Amino acid sequence: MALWLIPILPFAGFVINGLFGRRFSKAVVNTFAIGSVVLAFAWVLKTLLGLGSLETAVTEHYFTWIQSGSLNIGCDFAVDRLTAIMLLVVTGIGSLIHIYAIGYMAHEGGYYRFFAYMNLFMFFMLVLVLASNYLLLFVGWEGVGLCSYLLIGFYFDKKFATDAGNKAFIVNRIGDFGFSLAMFLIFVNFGSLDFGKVFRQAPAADTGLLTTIGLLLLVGACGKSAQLPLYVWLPDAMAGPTPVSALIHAATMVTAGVYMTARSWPIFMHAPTAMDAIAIMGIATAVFSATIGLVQNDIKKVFAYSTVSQLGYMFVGVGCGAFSAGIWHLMTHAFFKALLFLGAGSVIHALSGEQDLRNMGGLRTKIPITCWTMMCAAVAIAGVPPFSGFFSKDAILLAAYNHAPWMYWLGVVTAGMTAFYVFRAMFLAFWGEYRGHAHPHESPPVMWIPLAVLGALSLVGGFINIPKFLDGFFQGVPEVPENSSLMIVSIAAGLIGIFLAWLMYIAKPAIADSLASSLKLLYTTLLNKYFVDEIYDAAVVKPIVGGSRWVLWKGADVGLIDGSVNGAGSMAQGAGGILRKLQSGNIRSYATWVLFGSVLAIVVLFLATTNYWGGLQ
Amino acid sequence: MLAEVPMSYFLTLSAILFALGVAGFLFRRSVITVFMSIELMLNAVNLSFVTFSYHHGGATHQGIEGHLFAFFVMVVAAAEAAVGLAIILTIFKNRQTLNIDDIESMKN
Amino acid sequence: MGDLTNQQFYFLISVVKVVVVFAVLMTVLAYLQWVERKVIAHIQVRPGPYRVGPHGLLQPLADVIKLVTKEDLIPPHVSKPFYILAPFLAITFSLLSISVIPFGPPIMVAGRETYMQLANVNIGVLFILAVSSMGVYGIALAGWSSNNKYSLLGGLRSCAQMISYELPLSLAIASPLLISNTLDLRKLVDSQNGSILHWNVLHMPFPQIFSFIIFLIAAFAETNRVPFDLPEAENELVAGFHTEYSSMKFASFFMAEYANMITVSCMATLLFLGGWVAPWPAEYGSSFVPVAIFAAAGVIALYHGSQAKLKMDKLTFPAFGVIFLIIAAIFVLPIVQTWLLPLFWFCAKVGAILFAFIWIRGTLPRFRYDQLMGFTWKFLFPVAMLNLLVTGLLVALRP
Amino acid sequence: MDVILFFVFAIIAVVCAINVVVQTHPISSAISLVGVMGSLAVLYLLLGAEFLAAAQVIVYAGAIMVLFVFVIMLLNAGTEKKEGKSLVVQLLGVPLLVAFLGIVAFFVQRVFPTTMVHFGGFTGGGVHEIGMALFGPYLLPFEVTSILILIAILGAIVLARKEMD
Repeated sequence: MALWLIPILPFAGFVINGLFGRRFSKAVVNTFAIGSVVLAFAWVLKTLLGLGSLETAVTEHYFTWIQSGSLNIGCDFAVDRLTAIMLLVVTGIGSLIHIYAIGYMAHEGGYYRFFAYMNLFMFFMLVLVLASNYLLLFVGWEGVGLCSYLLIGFYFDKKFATDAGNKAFIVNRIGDFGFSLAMFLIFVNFGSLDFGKVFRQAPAADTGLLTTIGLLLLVGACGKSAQLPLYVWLPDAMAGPTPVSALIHAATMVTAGVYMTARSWPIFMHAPTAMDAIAIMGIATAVFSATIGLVQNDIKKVFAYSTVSQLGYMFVGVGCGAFSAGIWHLMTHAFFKALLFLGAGSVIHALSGEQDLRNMGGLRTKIPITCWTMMCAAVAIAGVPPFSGFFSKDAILLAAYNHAPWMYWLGVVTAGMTAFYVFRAMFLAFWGEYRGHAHPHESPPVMWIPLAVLGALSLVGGFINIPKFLDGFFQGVPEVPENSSLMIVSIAAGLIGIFLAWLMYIAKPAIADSLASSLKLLYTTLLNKYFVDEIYDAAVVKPIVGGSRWVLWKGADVGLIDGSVNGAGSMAQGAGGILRKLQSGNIRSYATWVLFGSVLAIVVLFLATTNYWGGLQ
Repeated sequence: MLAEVPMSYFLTLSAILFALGVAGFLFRRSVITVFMSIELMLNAVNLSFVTFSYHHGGATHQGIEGHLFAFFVMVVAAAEAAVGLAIILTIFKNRQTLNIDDIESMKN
Repeated sequence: MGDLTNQQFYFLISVVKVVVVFAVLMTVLAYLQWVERKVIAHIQVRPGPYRVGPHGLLQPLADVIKLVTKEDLIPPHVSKPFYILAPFLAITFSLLSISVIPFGPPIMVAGRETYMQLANVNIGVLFILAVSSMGVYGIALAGWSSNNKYSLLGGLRSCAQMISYELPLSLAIASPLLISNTLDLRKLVDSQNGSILHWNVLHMPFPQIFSFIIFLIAAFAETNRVPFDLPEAENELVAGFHTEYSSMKFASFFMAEYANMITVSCMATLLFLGGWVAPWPAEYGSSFVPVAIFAAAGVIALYHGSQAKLKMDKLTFPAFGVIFLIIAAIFVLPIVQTWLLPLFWFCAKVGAILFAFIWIRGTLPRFRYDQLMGFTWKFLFPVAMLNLLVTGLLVALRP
Repeated sequence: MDVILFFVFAIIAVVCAINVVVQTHPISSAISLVGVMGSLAVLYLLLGAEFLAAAQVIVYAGAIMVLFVFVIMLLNAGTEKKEGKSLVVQLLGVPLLVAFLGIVAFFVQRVFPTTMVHFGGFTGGGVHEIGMALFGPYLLPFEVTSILILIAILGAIVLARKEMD
């Protein structure tokens, strides 16, 4: 079933655009870039339909990649139900975003370069998803990290873009470090990195080992999916063009962490402490980033923090054993978050680059299509009942309640906060009078058609019943009883959030400012993102940079190594200088030295031969 | 007691002469005097040679090596004096000086 | 003499010997001067000194008095210490070698046997060689210390000459030693005992005639005698190294020269002419030879005395005639003969060689300096080496 | 008797040696060196080395020193100038010398045997024994030194020849 064709198509697009893009016109670049992704999507549909029910994984082996001693890594792809979902999400959303990007990137520089990177990203994401052993997954994992770096730093002439790119790459690397340690442990203990072999031996391994592996995998997931300790790169990643944010930082790459934890569910099932750690980390991230999102003024920053928060939700789902709920939320989140970002993109496009909510307002009448499509997404994310967000979030909250009731109440509060900041952004941007001084114009059809499609999907998404689809896949998962009362509470929370947003930004705009001024301290800390960046900078970056400069570079390298090498040289030279003076040409000084030598020799010989000093020999 | 001289007297005398030779060698500035103090040193050494041959020889005659050594030292000293003085002549012809400090073309 | 302990007898006898030898040597030195002047004069058909005393016999005494009483001035430009040291060195080293030379066989004095020799050193030859090599310093210092060009050049030349001729001298000495196989002068003479045939000059394995001649030539050079007396030749270098010297120091140089001459001729007699050994053994009447000679001398003197034209000669010649006869009579006495005969033969041979010195001085012209140096290095030294080689070979081959 | 003889000539030797070092004029130091050699010759006799004593006087005093005097006369070497140039010598020379003397004296007193020397004690030093030894077991060194002297003579001639012609 030619699974290899799925990643190769975008790769082909990348190669062609990358090498010859400069000489192609925009149209030709489009055909190759968009064509390859859409073809990949079509091919995914064809293969999935062809494979039928996919009860068991279908694997294809192409060549043995590494063969050294007991290590045997084959380059082989596998498709099962989980992969199917991910393939559909990645290629589907990917092609929509590529189409949208045509319009958005129309008058930006480096057109072919953008699409080449996007195609490369698709290739790596597909490899990641299709991989059937940890190392190939890790290749995809690193590849997407690289592409995110390239795409964030797309506007390479702007310093904050390149800095953001660096930040993203380095933080990801820290995560990858944990991931590779986990892989080492797996290989050492299970003798192979293949999913099948590892998961078959997992139940037999002792829980301590599994816990460590789980925690290390968690670190990797944290780095990639921007969870609490390593989330700092995501808000800065907004420096990249908006389609990038949509594709990479909303729909696909950030979900890789969730997919990886879901993929290795047998390890986590037998490591309860690791499961709890995931859940706690998830809920903490959700609450934390939601609070920051409340006060952000940049529209993209609001959605970035919302993504971090929603990912927290997904990890809560995974942590509480509801893997299918997590995946479900992943899919629905991909729909409405991509829509929100693309909408924000068209707003920015309309206002020709303006991103600050305080300079927007009253765009409802000027760009109606963007407004209403974004409203679909807002409603979905807020958890209003019939829409997709409600179903997946509710499933997760139920599982959380079943797992740990306090987690459920936190989740509900976060849901309320989510609803509040999304609608705050919506009301600030589209309601009231226009505060900016650009003259907004509606975005072209190539941009709002994908918005419309995504809008439809985010409305209908809830009815694609992923848990039923995956219930055979995750064995041994705790059963979650239906509980309508909890559902009513979460709906209420969402509605309250919407009402508050309406109250503060449409009914009485003054309330927002008075509230901000009264809770001065809280407002400023939230605005400055709890000063996390500054703390990291002071606690980690400065010492490392300083340490490496003063201690490693100046101290060790220059001082010790260079010092000793040059020292030896100068010592020899010094000695040479002294000895040179000995050759003074003055015969009598030679004589003196001869005498000195002879006296010395006599003394030494005497001391050596007789035991005058009590036995020298 | 009067008829006998302990050997160490001879050795001390030889040491004193040698030391004087070394002093002359170090402190004198004329080449010829330096050369002469070398001869003095050689004589001192000869004396100690003969003294030791006396010590080893005693009544029997096999202690002759000391004398032979001294004899060869003398021969070599003669050869050395001949060549040395020839060199001094040539130095004087080229440099018109006998002061040892002026002859320092071998400086580094 | 009473029963003197050995120690005291030895001491006394050596004092007596020293006094006797010194007195004899000094008078011989003086009268050698006289003999030389008389012989040279007669060679050049002139009478020689005859004013001071009969036939100038008192002339040496007069010279001595003159030299002693002359003012002993020291020129200012001279480096004083060495100027004074030089003559002293010259005279001491030349007189020193006399002490080792034996004049006769061991004789019985006061019941104990003693040698007619000042110091019985068993390496006599080496001693004499050593002392003669030291003689150079006197001349070198004299030449250098008088600070004028002529004396410096004279000193240099004579040094070079003496050093160069020392080599053939020592080689010439070495070959007879091979034959007599000893360094002790007395044993040397004993080895030549017997008749003239046993003298080293004619000793059988290889007659040492060549080395005798080489020895004499080298001896002439050593003592700066005529053919080789360039350094103090009057017309060349204004008396060479002793130009600046006057009176007593000048006299000492002269004495040194004559003492050297005597030493060398004694060495020649001891080494080659068999010392005090009579030409033919005593039983064949060698002991009568001296009696005959003196008796003849006495008769001739008396005859001249009677024929003399000068009034003075009428008186002196008979006196000398009588003295000679007395001496002849003494020789006849047997008790004296034991030491007098050997002494006579020894003095006769030494006298002959001295006469040869003087004779050659009268006849041969002077060598030029480069001829002189060339002669020794290119001719004399190789011949001496050859002679030594041949003697060594023959001595080794002898059964 | 020997002791008196020894001390007389030892003192002469030491005084002459000091004279060699102290005298400014080369000739005076040369003559005092001859004095040293003469007194050493006597000491050799005391130690029974007759041949060596004679050789010392003939070879050393008689030939080598004459060469020295010769050269001094030829070069007309004057008294030395007093300006010393080498600092090392002044600084290191004296203490080193004292150290050297101290060490040797220490050796002589402590380490070496104390046999007594009297005049007739050693009869092996005569010409006969030396001759037999030289042409017996030590023939090779004898020949080698003869060649050495030949080389020295040639060297001296070559070096000095330019001077002569």
